[in-house]
Amino acid sequence: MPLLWLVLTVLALAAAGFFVARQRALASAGGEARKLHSLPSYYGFNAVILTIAPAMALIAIWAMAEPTLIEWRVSGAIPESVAADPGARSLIMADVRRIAEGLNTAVEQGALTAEQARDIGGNIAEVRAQLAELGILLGSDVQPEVLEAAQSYRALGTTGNTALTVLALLLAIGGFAIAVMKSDSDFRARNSVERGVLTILVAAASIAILTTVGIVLSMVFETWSFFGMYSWTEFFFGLEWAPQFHGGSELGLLPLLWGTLYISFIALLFSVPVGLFAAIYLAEYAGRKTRAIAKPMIEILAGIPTIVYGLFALITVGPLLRDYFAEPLGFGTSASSVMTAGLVMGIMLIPFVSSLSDDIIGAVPQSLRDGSLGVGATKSETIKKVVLPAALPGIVGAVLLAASRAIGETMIVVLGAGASAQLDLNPFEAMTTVTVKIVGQLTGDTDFSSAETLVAFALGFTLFVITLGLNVLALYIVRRYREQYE
Amino acid sequence: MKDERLTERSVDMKDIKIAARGVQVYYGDTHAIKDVDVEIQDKTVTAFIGPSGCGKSTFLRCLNRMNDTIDSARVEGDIRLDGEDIYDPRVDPVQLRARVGMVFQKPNPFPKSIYDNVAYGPKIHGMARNKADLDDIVERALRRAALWDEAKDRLQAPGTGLSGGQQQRLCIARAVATEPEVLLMDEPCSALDPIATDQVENLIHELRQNYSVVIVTHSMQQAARVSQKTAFFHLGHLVEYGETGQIFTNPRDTRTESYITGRIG
Amino acid sequence: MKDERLTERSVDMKDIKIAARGVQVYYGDTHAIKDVDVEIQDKTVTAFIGPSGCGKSTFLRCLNRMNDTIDSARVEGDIRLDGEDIYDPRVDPVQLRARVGMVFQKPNPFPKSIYDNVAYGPKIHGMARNKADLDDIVERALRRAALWDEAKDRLQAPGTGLSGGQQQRLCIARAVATEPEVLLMDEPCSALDPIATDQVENLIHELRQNYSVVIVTHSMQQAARVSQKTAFFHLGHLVEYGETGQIFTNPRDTRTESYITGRIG
Amino acid sequence: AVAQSRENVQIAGSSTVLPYANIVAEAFGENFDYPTPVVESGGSSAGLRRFCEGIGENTIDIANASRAIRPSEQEACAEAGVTDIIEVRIGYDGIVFASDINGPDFAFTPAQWYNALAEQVIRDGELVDNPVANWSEVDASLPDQEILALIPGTNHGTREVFEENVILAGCEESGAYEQLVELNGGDEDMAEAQCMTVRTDEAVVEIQGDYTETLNRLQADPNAIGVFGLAFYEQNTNALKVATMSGVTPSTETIASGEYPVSRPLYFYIKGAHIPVIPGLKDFARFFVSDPIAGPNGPLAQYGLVSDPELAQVQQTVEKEDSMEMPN
Amino acid sequence: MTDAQADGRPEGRPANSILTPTRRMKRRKAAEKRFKLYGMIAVTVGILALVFLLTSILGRGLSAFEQTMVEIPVELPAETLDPEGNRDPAEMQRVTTFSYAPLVADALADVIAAEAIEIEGLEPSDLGGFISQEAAAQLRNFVLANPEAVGTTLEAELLAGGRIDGYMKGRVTMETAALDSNVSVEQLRLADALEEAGYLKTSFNWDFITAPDASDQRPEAAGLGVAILGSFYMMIVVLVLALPIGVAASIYLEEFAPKNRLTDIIEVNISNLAAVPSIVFGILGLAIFINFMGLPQSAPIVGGLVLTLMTLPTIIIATRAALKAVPPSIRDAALGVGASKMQSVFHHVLPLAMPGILTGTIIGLAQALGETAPLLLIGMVAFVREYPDAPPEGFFDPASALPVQVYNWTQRADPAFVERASGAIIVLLVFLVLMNTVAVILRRRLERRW
Ligand SMILES: Nc1ncnc2c1ncn2[C@@H]1O[C@H](COP(=O)(O)OP(=O)(O)OP(=O)(O)O)[C@@H](O)[C@H]1O
Ligand SMILES: Nc1ncnc2c1ncn2[C@@H]1O[C@H](COP(=O)(O)OP(=O)(O)OP(=O)(O)O)[C@@H](O)[C@H]1O
Ligand SMILES: [Mg+2]
Ligand SMILES: [Mg+2]
Ligand SMILES: O=P([O-])([O-])[O-]
Repeated sequence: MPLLWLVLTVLALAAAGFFVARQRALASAGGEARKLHSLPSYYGFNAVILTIAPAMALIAIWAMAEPTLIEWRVSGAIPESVAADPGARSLIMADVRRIAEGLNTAVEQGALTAEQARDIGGNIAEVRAQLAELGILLGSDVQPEVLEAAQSYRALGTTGNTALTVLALLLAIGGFAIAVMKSDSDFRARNSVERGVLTILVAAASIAILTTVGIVLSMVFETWSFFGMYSWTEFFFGLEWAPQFHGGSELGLLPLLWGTLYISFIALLFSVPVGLFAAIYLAEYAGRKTRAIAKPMIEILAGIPTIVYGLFALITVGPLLRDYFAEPLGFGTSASSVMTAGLVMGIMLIPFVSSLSDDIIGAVPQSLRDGSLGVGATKSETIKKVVLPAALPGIVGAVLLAASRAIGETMIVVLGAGASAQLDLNPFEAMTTVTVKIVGQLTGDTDFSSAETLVAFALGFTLFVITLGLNVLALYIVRRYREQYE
Repeated sequence: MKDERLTERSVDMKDIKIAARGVQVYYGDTHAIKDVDVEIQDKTVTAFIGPSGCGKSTFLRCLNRMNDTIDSARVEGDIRLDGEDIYDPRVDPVQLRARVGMVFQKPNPFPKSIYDNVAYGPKIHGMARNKADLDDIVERALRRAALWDEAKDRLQAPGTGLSGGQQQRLCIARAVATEPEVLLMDEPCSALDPIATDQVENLIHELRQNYSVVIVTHSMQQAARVSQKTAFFHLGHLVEYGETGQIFTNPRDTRTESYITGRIG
Repeated sequence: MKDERLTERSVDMKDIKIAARGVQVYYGDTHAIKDVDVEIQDKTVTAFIGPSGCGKSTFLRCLNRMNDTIDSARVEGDIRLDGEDIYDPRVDPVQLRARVGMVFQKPNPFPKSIYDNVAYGPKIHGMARNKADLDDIVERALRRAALWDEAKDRLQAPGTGLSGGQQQRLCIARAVATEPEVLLMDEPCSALDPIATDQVENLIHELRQNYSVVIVTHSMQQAARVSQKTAFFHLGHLVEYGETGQIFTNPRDTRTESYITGRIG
Repeated sequence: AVAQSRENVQIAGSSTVLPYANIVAEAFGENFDYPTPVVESGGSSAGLRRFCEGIGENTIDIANASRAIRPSEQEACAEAGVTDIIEVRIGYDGIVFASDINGPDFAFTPAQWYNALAEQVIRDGELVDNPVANWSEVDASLPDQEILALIPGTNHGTREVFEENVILAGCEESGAYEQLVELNGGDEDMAEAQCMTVRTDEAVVEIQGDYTETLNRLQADPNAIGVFGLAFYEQNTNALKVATMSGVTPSTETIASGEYPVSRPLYFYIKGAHIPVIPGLKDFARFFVSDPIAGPNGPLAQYGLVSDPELAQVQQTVEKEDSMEMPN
Repeated sequence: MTDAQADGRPEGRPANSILTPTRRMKRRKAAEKRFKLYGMIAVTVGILALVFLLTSILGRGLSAFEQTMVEIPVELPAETLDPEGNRDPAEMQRVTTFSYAPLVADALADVIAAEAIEIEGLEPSDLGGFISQEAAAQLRNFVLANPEAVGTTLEAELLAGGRIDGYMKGRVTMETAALDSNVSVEQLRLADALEEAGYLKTSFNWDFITAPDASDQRPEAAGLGVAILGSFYMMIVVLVLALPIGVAASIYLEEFAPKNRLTDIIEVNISNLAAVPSIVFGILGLAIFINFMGLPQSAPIVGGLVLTLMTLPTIIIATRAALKAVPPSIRDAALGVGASKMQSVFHHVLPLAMPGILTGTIIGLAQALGETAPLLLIGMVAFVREYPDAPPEGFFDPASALPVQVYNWTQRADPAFVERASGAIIVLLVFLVLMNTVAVILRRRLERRW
């Protein structure tokens, strides 16, 4: 049965299960919902879960495992003479797969009958042409062994599909039956459904973990090979960043890291007070109308493409800061500077701080404000001493989000702060960040297997570890200073 | 109505701390307080009694403009503290509330330490020159609110981790720590055992020497014990206001009588 | 200690609904309930009395495992409902709480309409077949909690916009709407006027016909009026437990006597 | 796995080649039945990286590059099964030096650039930090203008050409190279490296982004001199003034003839294994290098590509699908 | 009333009047005013920044919504367009756009002759550049669709060249043209003359919104059709996946997860994901979705998945903060009437946390909508001219995205693309506002104080 039909059948079974189980449960209690352990619909949902979950799990696992298994079987059968080494074998397997899929498509589209497809081995030379006509990609001319393998691949696939259909339907029917049988007044359907929901919640939470694992995995090998080419001491403690095309590059992390921290710091120095004050104003002072307009407006700032901010930094803010601050104060003549990028990035980050904080401040119970106002505190005192501490976890979350965004930003830094890696205290000096260099080295022209490109992965990995440290710190702060209201 | 005027006049000899005339309060469209006139004397304990939902808390909150914080609430009429209109645009409600303190019906400790809860007001008003001063103030306030013994070993523990009655006393301590001229107490003893109640009543007596206290209570006994004047509210109206003794022994309005004798609620 | 055991023995003839043995509760390091044994009878009103902060609420919250929600709280000992250990890992606290309802010390209505506040429990327990059913249940609960007259015209208004006493009655209505077998009431009348109190006490009497009720109160009179059994707590100990009449007329422990006569708090 | 057969040619790589590839793709889509190829940008290196991920539908067919593929990259390709690679050189990209249109004229020599931008220069037989801050200090013939060079960042292929064809050439031309070799005791590599080390102070701004950034920076600071691709300059002649190099004005003709010294070849690479199976792939390649397109009068040249003088040979390569030799 | 007032007033003035602030009060009041002022300033700064950015975008980009067209009769000679003369589309297809291009120049020359326009120094080669190269393709498509039109004269509405268009919009002037190697002063004069004669007109540029991208030589033909579809598809994927997954994950972590080391690690991990540069998500997407799972390149499904992963931390952080802010007493109330933990969360806590969740969604989607870097590695930063199909197949077809179009256009050499890029930003912002409207309205309705 085609996968889609299989899935639809299972779903239909589940829908039936819902009503049957619900009905049975109600009947067992003589139609008195109160006598049931759980609400009737929980029995229904329980049946839905029991019907769907195992069958779908099987289908999913099957879908992932089957190709590997078949591949392993088929590739084992390819003679040594055709595929000498594992590399060649995998290439050939790619062909086998494509031919098999191609033949299947041909049958589906009616270009070939099932028998023709099975017997196609006879005219090998034509196979390729025929498949190409159907838009199936083949890398090299079809060898008889390969075609044979492809046929066995198809055969295995068909057998597998039948097995899957039978098994999945059995599971679905089994689940259905169990659920319906269990549906009587004593059965704890709600607990069962909630366990199911909890599983979903856990699965959702683990996606975040899997993402982390994925990120680590997708960088760790390249990072490893980078450290095979470049000494880690020089990377971590090097004070120079100067990649070269001809080797002899200096790939020191410190100037980049310094730039990252410096620019992010300035961006936060601007956006956190502005954002926080905006949030406070919107949540505590502004009228409902003002708030309803101002809040979404400020949120637009988060959606303006960063290139616009970058150009704003380059064309407007940079020269302004240079002419009115840096030059008169003797801080140098660079239009690109940490300050420029920091300020402009700060503008972009305002809504990250303001909107989230505004919601959290709004959620602090009114009774706390009353308590403070009642002893004669002014509104601002109330906010500073009572409301903000109570809203701390949310505010820290908002600031973290802003900081994260600052660390990950490229365009504004490139256009606002320049691209030269420097270690300097002067905020009117051009600097750059780790992220900029990650993007630069990844999209540049250096040999992609050289240290100069691979350093991007090492940078990404290092940044990952460093931000992890900062987050641990933030968690600690929240735990330490959180004031939990009732 | 006539007799109310009479009652009022009879108390005119003492200083009048708060004078309310024609006060109306609306919550959106609901008319919660209907044309209430009342005069609260200085150095006197005034009790507000009346069935649940009659508007006692609402009226109490008018006296220090706590109703300002409720969006839907609208207050009309004239309320004067020492002759000054507290709803005058020039009045800063903050300064008003510093002079007219409040204990809320639902205990609402800050999610801070017990110490900080009490020290909060004095700190804001600059009442302590130094830490030792502040410690003194906190201790005195907690003692007056009869919480010191239970709290002294856990001053740094959060106020929200106290029992219901302890929280109530903490809120009393918080309010008296700022030494307001008028203290509005909304059922301050509702969660207290008789002994603690007694101690709080003593505190009220003590406060009366210098300040005026308005207390909302459901206990007639308590009203009789602590107050000199009693106001009886019913369905948003001030039905009767007068000397406590007179109200309890010889009410002029039948509704008052019914309430006191337990016939209407 | 000895006499407590005796007291218990004397009541063994009636069905025992909840039996607690050697209950200890800790909040972090604080030992809030110290080795309490108590047996709560079916179809009986049991009053918990004791000075503020003695552990009444804490113990009450053990009986339907509401302490589970306080991170720092740790409960030890054995509590049985109809002979089943409620702290058994196999026990579903949800089911337990459906059978053992609770009115909290601080009124905590949902920020929803009055109707929804009351209807919530019946809805999740499948008590109503249809809307009309539900309306009936809500009306009945509000009537029993003496709130119907005040609330009937504003069922869709938010429960948080009620007066303190009204909120308290709303929470009572919410609790009785689900018809629990045991109802734990933590100072259910603290914000109520005498009439409303009377109505709630009537409700308690009525509930006693079929269920058992545990009530925390600071009013000796109330305890005497409504309860058949009284437990006196002091500093985390259960000092004395017995027939209400006996406790109030002839307490065995001097602390009980002192408290009842108003000498310790 | 989702099995869907891909119909369009998929191209990725150099942002320098991108506009040419776009132009060809568009014309190809207009004139053939095949769907218009998808052309991604992202840089030569990223393009080749994707190219070398393997063969199959979910890999690209063509990688654009503004430099030749490196042997190590070819190895990586081969490891992933991409052995059959056809290299197609489409022409040259001239690199010009341009300044604000309202500024003075510049006529440069490589030696002047070397003297202006070298990190360290020889003064009195010793290596010192480059002291010059004004073009007139470099050479009296140059205008009196602060040195502010907007040069491509170190991740950019143009930078490599700039360093080799301008800075290193200037170093040799000015005689500094020999002196450096001497100073370094005959170490030529060292001398070369020293030649090509560009200063990092305020006189130099490295451009990480693209030419648009350079253009914007030029407008923000009139003293600046930018390093551009010829095509980019051609589209902005109303805002830019181009400098001569060793007396030669850059143009497609002077570059094609080799007179103008700073240019680099542009390529694309075809995955041989995909030719028979991706519809239109070969036609596209053929179309790309055909005379009406890539010839000296075609749209590519019009846009600024320096047409390959050996175009006929390139056409042959495409026609015969001649694969590159594998490096050993 | 006045009576009572007189009576009620105590004899001496009170120690401190509430009408006259004490010195300390003045100070506190000043502090209060300052505090409020800071708030106002902060909001103003935000709004001013927005207004400034918007005006600069609008100023540069609005003109992209107008387009200059040339309306001239074009002869479609049979000898060039259908040399065999049997109107067989297959044969006619062999005639490329290169053969159509001269027709356009000829048509223009005819008009000049007919109108007796005389412009000194106008070269024949100037005529070719006057009209967009797109015109040849337009004509060819028309002819292939209507083979019978060959041999007739077509009243064609053709795109004017980019620089001519710029001249009509004031971007190009006689002065710049004099320096510009791509346009001549004579061409501009011709434009003036043609406009006077009514051949040149400017109209609303629907093509900008519907047409696909065009190559670097045809800024006047470049449109956002494919990009809008691509962004739309991606946002559907993001919304459908990120919001439920993010909320579910937050609920688990905040309400159900045992509080232990492991959940601490998870918590830190998620905040940390927010700090991962977006391009790294591109690396991840390439590795997992394309290389491992075999999904196609340049496809909105992959883009959507990558952006989902990128947006998740934002939504999770916002949602968790909002869940944390719901007072525990509400949970207690629900548990007290016998609701399960799950019910208390879904019935009470979640609705109350909704405003915060929506804020997270708004910000997360804004970020996702404007992001280019991760798309770079999965092939979506691309020149795509074919429209993706309708969903669900369309999710797997190549497409570009609005920020990608902005990014690409800002990199192009022809200054006409600056206008297009700004126009694309306007479209992107409109898209953003439309997308957020529901969330904003919903949030406003759900906001509730307790
Ligand atoms: N969440 C908590 N964390 C720490 N300590 C607590 C917490 N809740 C209560 N306590 C302490 O435990 C003791 C018993 O508290 P409990 O609330 O049970 O008192 P109670 O008898 O109900 O008093 P009241 O009549 O005032 O409500 C008190 O000392 C109180 O301070
Ligand atoms: N925020 C509010 N919004 C709308 N109506 C309100 C609000 N607060 C109180 N009310 C209504 O106003 C009336 C008076 O309420 P108030 O709180 O003053 O009563 P109360 O006398 O204090 O009662 P209790 O003794 O129960 O506390 C009641 O009917 C109440 O429902
Ligand atoms: Mg009240
Ligand atoms: Mg209690
Ligand atoms: O993008 P490039 O590789 O041409 O610099």
